[in-house]
Parts: sequence; C-alpha cells; structure tokens
Amino acid sequence: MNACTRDEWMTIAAARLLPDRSVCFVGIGLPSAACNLARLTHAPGIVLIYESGAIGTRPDVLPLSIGDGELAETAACVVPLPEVFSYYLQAGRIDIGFLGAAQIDRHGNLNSTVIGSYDAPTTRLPGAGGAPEIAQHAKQVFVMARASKRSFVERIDFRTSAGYLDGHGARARSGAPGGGPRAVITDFGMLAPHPQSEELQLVALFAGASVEEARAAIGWPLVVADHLDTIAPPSAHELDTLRALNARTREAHARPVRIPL
Amino acid sequence: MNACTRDEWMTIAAARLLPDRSVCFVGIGLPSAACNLARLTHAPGIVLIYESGAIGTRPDVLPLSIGDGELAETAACVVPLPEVFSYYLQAGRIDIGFLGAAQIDRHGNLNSTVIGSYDAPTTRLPGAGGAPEIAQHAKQVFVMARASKRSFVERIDFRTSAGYLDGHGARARSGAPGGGPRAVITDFGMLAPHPQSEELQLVALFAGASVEEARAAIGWPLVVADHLDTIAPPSAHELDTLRALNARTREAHARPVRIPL
Amino acid sequence: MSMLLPLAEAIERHVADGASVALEGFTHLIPFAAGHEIIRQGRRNLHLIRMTPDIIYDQLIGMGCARKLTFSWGGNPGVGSLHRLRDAVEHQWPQPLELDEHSHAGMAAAFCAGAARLPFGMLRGYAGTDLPAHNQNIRRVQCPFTGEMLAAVPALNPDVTILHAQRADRAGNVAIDGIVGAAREAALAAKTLIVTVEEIVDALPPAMNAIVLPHWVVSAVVACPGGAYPSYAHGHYVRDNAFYRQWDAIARERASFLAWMEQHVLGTRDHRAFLAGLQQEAA
Amino acid sequence: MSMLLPLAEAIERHVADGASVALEGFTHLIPFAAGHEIIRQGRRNLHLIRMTPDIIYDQLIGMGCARKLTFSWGGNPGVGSLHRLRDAVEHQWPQPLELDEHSHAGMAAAFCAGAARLPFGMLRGYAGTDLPAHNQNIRRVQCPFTGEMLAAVPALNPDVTILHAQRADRAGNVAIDGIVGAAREAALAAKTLIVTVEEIVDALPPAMNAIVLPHWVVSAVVACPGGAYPSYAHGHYVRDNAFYRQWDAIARERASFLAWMEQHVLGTRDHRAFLAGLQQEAA
Repeated sequence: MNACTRDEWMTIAAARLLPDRSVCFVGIGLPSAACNLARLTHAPGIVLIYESGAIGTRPDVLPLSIGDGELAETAACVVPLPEVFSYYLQAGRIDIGFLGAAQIDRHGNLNSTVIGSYDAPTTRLPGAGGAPEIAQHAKQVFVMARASKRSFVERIDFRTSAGYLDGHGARARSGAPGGGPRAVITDFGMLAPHPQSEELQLVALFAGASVEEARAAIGWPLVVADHLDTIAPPSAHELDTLRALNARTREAHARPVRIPL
Repeated sequence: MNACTRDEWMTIAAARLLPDRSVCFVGIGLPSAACNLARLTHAPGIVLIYESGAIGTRPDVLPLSIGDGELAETAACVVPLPEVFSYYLQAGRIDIGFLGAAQIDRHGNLNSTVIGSYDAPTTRLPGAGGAPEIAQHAKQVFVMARASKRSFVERIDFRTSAGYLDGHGARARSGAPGGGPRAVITDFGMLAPHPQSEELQLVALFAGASVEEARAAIGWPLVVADHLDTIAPPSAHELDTLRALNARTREAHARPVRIPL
Repeated sequence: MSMLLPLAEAIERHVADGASVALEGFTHLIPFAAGHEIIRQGRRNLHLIRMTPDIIYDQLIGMGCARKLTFSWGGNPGVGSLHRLRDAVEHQWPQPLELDEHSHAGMAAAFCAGAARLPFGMLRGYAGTDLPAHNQNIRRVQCPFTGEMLAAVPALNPDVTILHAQRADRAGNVAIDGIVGAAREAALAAKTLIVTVEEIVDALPPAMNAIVLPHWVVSAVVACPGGAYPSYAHGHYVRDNAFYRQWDAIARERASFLAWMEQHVLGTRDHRAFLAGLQQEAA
Repeated sequence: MSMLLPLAEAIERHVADGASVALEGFTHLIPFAAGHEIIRQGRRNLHLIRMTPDIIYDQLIGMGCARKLTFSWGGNPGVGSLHRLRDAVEHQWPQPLELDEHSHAGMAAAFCAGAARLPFGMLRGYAGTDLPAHNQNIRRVQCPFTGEMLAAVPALNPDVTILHAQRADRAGNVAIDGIVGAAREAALAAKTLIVTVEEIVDALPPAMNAIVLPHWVVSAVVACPGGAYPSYAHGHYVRDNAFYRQWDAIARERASFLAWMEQHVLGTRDHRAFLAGLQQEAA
C-alpha cells in the first residue's frame, strides 16, 4: 500500500467516526468523500443528506457540487431545499453535520465570511451557506480542515457559525439544540473539546505525525490531552475503497461534456 | 326542455358569473357543479382548485368529496394542502371563492359553526374548513345557498367567515385583502351588496320567481334593488351539459364498489 | 429505523391512553383499519387531532375513546353531519368532548410549524371571525419589519401520527401517491409515526420528486391491504360513496351505532374480518 | 396566462433597470442563457437575489449590471472563489456592491414567506453568529405561546424571477424534474416569472405529485435548449465541470474576464451562438 496522503488519512479518520445508520448532512469536498467511504465500508445503512434536497442518496461518484445529478438519481427522494433546513435540520433529525471553514478558533467557532473587516474585507469568502444552522442544530458537528497558522487562529475575523462560543458551557447556556463540534479532523490528527473548558485540544495523531508538527500548525498554544491516541493507519480495504471512489470520481469529472447544441 | 329545477337554475346562474380563465377555489356541492359546468360551456380555460391540493383539475364526474381520486388524476398537479392555502389562496392568486353556510346575515357574514351558543350549541355544525380564509383572501366570493328564514337571518349565531362585517366599508377598513361576497345565488334569484351600505339586496329573479317569494324566504326586510333583473332561463346547451354531468356523476357514484379483500 | 409490525402490536405498543393522536389523510388514504384497532383495544382519553374528522373519528368519539378534538371541519363529506360528534358536543354523550377548533388554513400552518419544530405557525387568517374568541390557542404576532399583526397558532406535534399509504419497502421507506393533504406535515410533526400500507415491496425505486417518507422518520410500518376502506387508496380501490351515505343512518341513533360497532368493529378480529363482514352483509 | 416569447423579448419586456431579479436553481437548471441576455441588453443597477451566486452572477456583477446582492453563499462550487464578486466587494470594481447576506436557512425562509405573501419568514437560526450585527434585515420575533425568541427575515418578493426547466406546454404550464432547491418558492414569490425551457410539448400530462408551475403563475415561457449550460438539466445534459474549473482562470483578472465576455456574451447574438462559440473554441 503505497504511502497514503494526509487527505486520504483525514478522510478515512473522519469516515471511521460515522456510526452506521446515522443521518449525516454532507458538505462538499472531504466530508463528501468521508461519508460515502463510510457508506461503502462499515456503515452501509448511513443516511446521506445534501442540502440541495437529496435525502438518503447513494452516489457512485463523488459530486463536484452539492446539487449534482447523481445525487438526485440515487436519492430515496428529492425535497425542496426549504424542507431540508426546516423539516430535517431544524427538526433535529440530523445526527452529524460536516463543516469546513477558512478560520477556526480554539472553541470551534468558524469563519467562512470575511478575512479583515466585514465592510472592507481583505478577502471576501463565499459566506455562510448552510453552516450557521448546521452548527446550531446538528446533534454533532465534525469539522474537517487542513491546519495552518492562517486557519487555526487565536481570534477569528467574523463568527459565521457558533462552536462553543467562549467555552465553559457558554454554548449550552445559549440554548443551542445541537451539541457543537465533537471533533476537528485535520491533516496531522484530531482535536476535540476539553470536557470543561471546551477548548480544542490535541487528542490524536496520525502515525508519523508529531506534537511539534501539530503545535506548528495551530495559531494558539495547543494543549495536548492527557491521553494522546494514535490513529490506526488506513486498512487496505479502506484505502482501496477510497482510491477506487476517487478514481471513479476523477474519471467522471474529466469526461468531456457535449455542449448541448 | 322539461322544466328545470331551482337547483339547476342556481347552478347555471352561478356558472354564468365565472369568467373564462378565472382561478376558482371550488367547494363541494352546487359550487362544484357550477364551476365544472362553466368549464364545459363558456369557460374552457377556467382553473379549478380544490382545497385538497388538486390544482387546475378537469374532472369528468363531479366529486362527492373534496379529495376524490379523479380530481388528482386530471389535475395539472397535486400540491400539499398547506401550499393551497399559503402559496395560492393567501398569496392572492384566487379570483373566485365559493362558500355555502348554514346561516348568512344581511352583510354576507356566514355561520357554519354552531346554531345556539358555542359552548352549548343546539346544533353543532361541521365548522369553518377553508371558509374564513377563502372569505378573507379570494378576490371575489360567491355564496350559493337555498333561501329560508332559518338560513337568511337577521343575526347569525356565530361568525365563521367575514362578509362585509357591519357594512358601510367596515370590511375595507378591516384591511381584508379580498373584496367580499360579490353575489349570493339562491333558489329564487340573486342578492348582491348595495354599493354604500353593503347590505345584500335582491338584484335578480329567476323567471317565474317573485319578489314576494324572495321576501318570504329572507329573515330580514329584504330591500329590492332599483333595477331588478330577470335571469335568462337556462339555454338548451347549458341544461343538457349540466344534466349530462349530473347523470355521469350519479352513475359513477352509484357504481358498486368492490370491497378490497 | 422503522419496524415491520402487525397492526395490533403497532397500536398496542405506540398508542397509549391519553395520547394525542392524528389519523391524517384528506379524504384519501384515511387509516380506517388503525382507527378500528384503537377502538378494539379500548383506548381512552385520547386527544384526537385531524383537519377533517370523518367517519373514523365519529366512531372513535362515539365509542368513548376521545376527551378532546383538535379539528377544522367535522362532517360526512357530501352527505351531512357526523351524528356521534354532534351527540358528544351537544349532549356530552358518551362523554364531554373538549374542542380546539381552527380553520383549515390555521391547522395547516400548525402542522407545518410542528414538522419544522417551530413553536408556532403563522398566517394571515381568522380575520373577522369569532373563532379566536372561543379558542385561546389562536393569538397574534407582529411582523418586526412591517408592524402587521398576523394570526399565530401553536405548533401541532402529535404523540402519534398514523397514515395509510400505497406502499413501503422492507427498510420501512413509505411512498404516497395522489392527494396528500397535510398528511406529510402531520407525519413529520409527530413523535411516533405509524404507517399502514397496501403492499410491502422489496425496495422502493429512487423517488426523485415523488412523496417518500424515509424509513428513519417512520416508527412502524404495517402491511394492511384495504386499510383505508371505505375511503380510497389511489391506484388500489375507490371510495365507497354508498358506505359514506349509509353511515348517516347507522350513526344517527346511539343504539344503531353501538350495534353496528359491536358487530363490525369490536366483533371482528382485524381489518380482514371487518371487510369480510361487510362483504357478507352486502351479498 | 403565460406568453411564449423569444428570450430577448422576454428580458426586454420584463427586466427593467433597477429591478430586483432572482435567477434561481440550486446548481441544477441555472438560467445562464437568460443571464447572458440581461448582460447583452446592458441592464444596470439590478438588485440581484440568489441563494448561491455562481458563474452567471460573477458575470452579471463583473459587467456592472448589479448594485446590490442578496445571497447566502457566493462561490464557484468545488473550485473556489468568484473573482468578480470579490473584486466588487474588496475593490468596488466595476462599482460598489451592497450586500444583504444571509444563511441558506434564512433565505429559504424568506423565499417561502414571499411565496405565501407573508411579510416575514421565521426560523430557529443565526444563533451565535455575527451576521445579524451586519444585516439589519435579520431581526427577532417572540412566540406568543412559549415566549421563545426566533429569528425573523423579511420576505423576498423579487420583481422578476427567472428559472430554467426541462419542459413547458403550449399553454405555458412548466414541469421541473430533479433537484429544485428553492426555485419553486422563488418563482411563486415573484411579481413576474420567466421560465426558459429545454422543450415545448403540446400538453403536459397530469403531473400528480411531480413539480409543475401552472401556466397562470408564469408570465413568459421561452424555448431555449441548452439554456442552463454549463450547469445541467436533468435528463438533457450534464454539468460541464471542466468549464467551472476554467472559469476560475478566466475571471481571475479583469482584462481576461472582459475579453472573454466581449467574445462569448456581448459578441454573440444569442445562446445558440454562445454555445457554438464554445464548441469551436473546444474543437
């Protein structure tokens, strides 16, 4: 098994966190790969929901966008988007929500809106999308983000989605229905909130990754949990399944498209 | 043309009021006959909506209930009931609403809830159904009701749906989006609101019906409009079409039903 | 995850005395079989919820199963009154029935709010009517942008919603074709959802935009062919209009009503036996 | 009643300078052809509305058609930023762009309220985020039954909504298959609705529970095969992911963007010519 990339390792680590038959609100990119990998391996009964309205979809190829055709064709049903956010997400039916972000702080609050000031940003980011309400309502949220001093920061420039707010039970006191970020899967391992302070601390490393590497990639003084796990390397089955999925996806996305003329 | 019944005459008179391509919210009974007669005669483009969700339906047989199968099979589409009331009725897309009632007063206010007191009624009626909001939002409302001193009363026991409230512009001042009862089609002719007082007055009689008969059937001192029209008797085409429709309906509703065993 | 259960076990397990129960289906797919099973099992003090109480609610009320009714139109469609409902309201027979009365538009908004787990539904409704004066569950809310006052109704979240549908698959996904009324909102608004179906198929095909209730929102699926009779199941059997007309005479008097229920519901083991009894009678 | 019109006439007749315009379609059925025609006709000061501004909004903004944008996520899905959108927000090029920023859940509620002609939409949303501090269009409303405070957003009622759909019939009834996003609510919320379609058929069959926009809610239908390219039309053609990736380089610099738009949009008479130009370039 030629050495797996950190992206592959992140995807596999995230997939392992997904219980069979859990209902997941899937974001595009690595989360989509993680959820479909789980479905193709240990969680065949996992229910994948894409915010475009595809409920219980089973794509054979990873979608490039959240509304790809295959999502509709393989879904148990396609509902209007307003229903995904009201009858499914807001109604508390989503077990796990995946979020990415440009910036994340030590309490798992996320910024996907602006870098710099809102009115005169140095970088205008895509914006919230489904994130604020996914962060608010999903029973658990997993964040998948490659770590760097630019993204894991002491202070985020704009709070697009609430994690644990200022920590120490602030989220619970705010009455947010969902539990908040359960884990942050990044390219050296995993962070998880400290039970009391709710500050993200290093709880697991990929084999070959080091605490130093983690500390170098995090913009705040990273606390290491008392027990530091080592994430088991991908099995052949996991890696083969993921690579086949990615290969099918690359091939499909590269297929020349006939211009409808 | 053997003599047409008053029910037939009412139905035909009501059908004539329906402009082609108008969007009608159809109630069961005589209104359903009137709307479908219009569709089969002068208004082939009329759009019929039944509150069960059938939009633009073209039944060959009159439904016994508001959710009959044929309504769904011939509809342009079937939408969830909440959408009929929000995206169509409340959105002001309904030109004409039909209402019946157990009691109606001189300002076109209707009672389909109770006779006697609400908490200890002598007669508990079916209740509001779609009426309050049809009366509120339909651009025009037509009431179809056979006249009697028991139904056309000085004071109704309960106001289920608002007509002109106390008259003299009270409805307009209340901000009701719809225009209120445009006409009351009854079994001797038609009543319509006086332009200022908004009190229902006799504006038209079926040939052969008399002012005395009208006065005898109305529980308040009925005012006769300055110009009293005579409603042209049904044409052969109108009567044949209606009778064929009713015959098809009777035959369909009488068909023995196989018990699904 | 939804369980495939016999009807008696689904009712016995999920419908407790005093529960709020919605048997929805707007003229179409009315869950008669489930309603009869509730009567057979002698449930009491139920808070019944349904936009258009129909024959099955007349029976539940007449057999003393209900203490309260949330509704917006109670009658025998195209025929007349529901005599058992009237007897309960006008004469407190067999027991008093508390009414929580709304309009269709109001109940639809309440079911939608329930499905969305919002605390209230909103509409431009109930204007100029006496309903709010007799129902403190109809209040008002002000638009924070325009200042307009709108009607507000509390969300409806039944303890149990029961539907009938054309088919379900082994995993418990349920497909509904045709007139749906507010059945889907009532289903998603419930804590527990039971669906009786005409047939169980191996797997439902991807439904695209058709109506499917995913298995994980369904608590129990029950195979129950003919389960909506005498209402209809699109694609399976038509509405027995004659039965609806006959019901008017059966239910008009207490004695004839009780005799009919004793013979056709309490006296029949299940829905098959109920249908067979009617077939014999008609023969 | 809906009119069958050529695209140029539909835009010319219904889209005025300064209007609020929503081109909806969530990754699927995005009305590119209509967007290009708005650019060809040099519309100005538009208030653009769209949950997920995509390439077509990058083009409209970059060509100076828009003064304001109501949105909830603006990017090139799966690729990266919209460079023209960023240039407008970060450097006011070609002109300043006022932002009315929401979350998807908020905009969905706003479109639903618009379709229902309610003045505001309601959700349990925006909790713990900075969005309300920067958008006075996000306020709160209190539940009259439980006292809970909920987020309120003003209803969205675009002057014009434009959709693309698979087919319409001669009467103007429009059928949509597949992922619909909030397109139907955006359509019903609009004062004027234009729909470009892949094909016109004689008569749509009764749709039962499928998605149809009845002719009398549609202002204009336009026959426009390929009208959603490079997004996709389910059952007709797939999404050109390569084009979405190429757009990132084309739009990154003002000069390359303007040159491309001059050649492919301003320089082409209509969508057929636009598609033919791309085909030649790819050959």
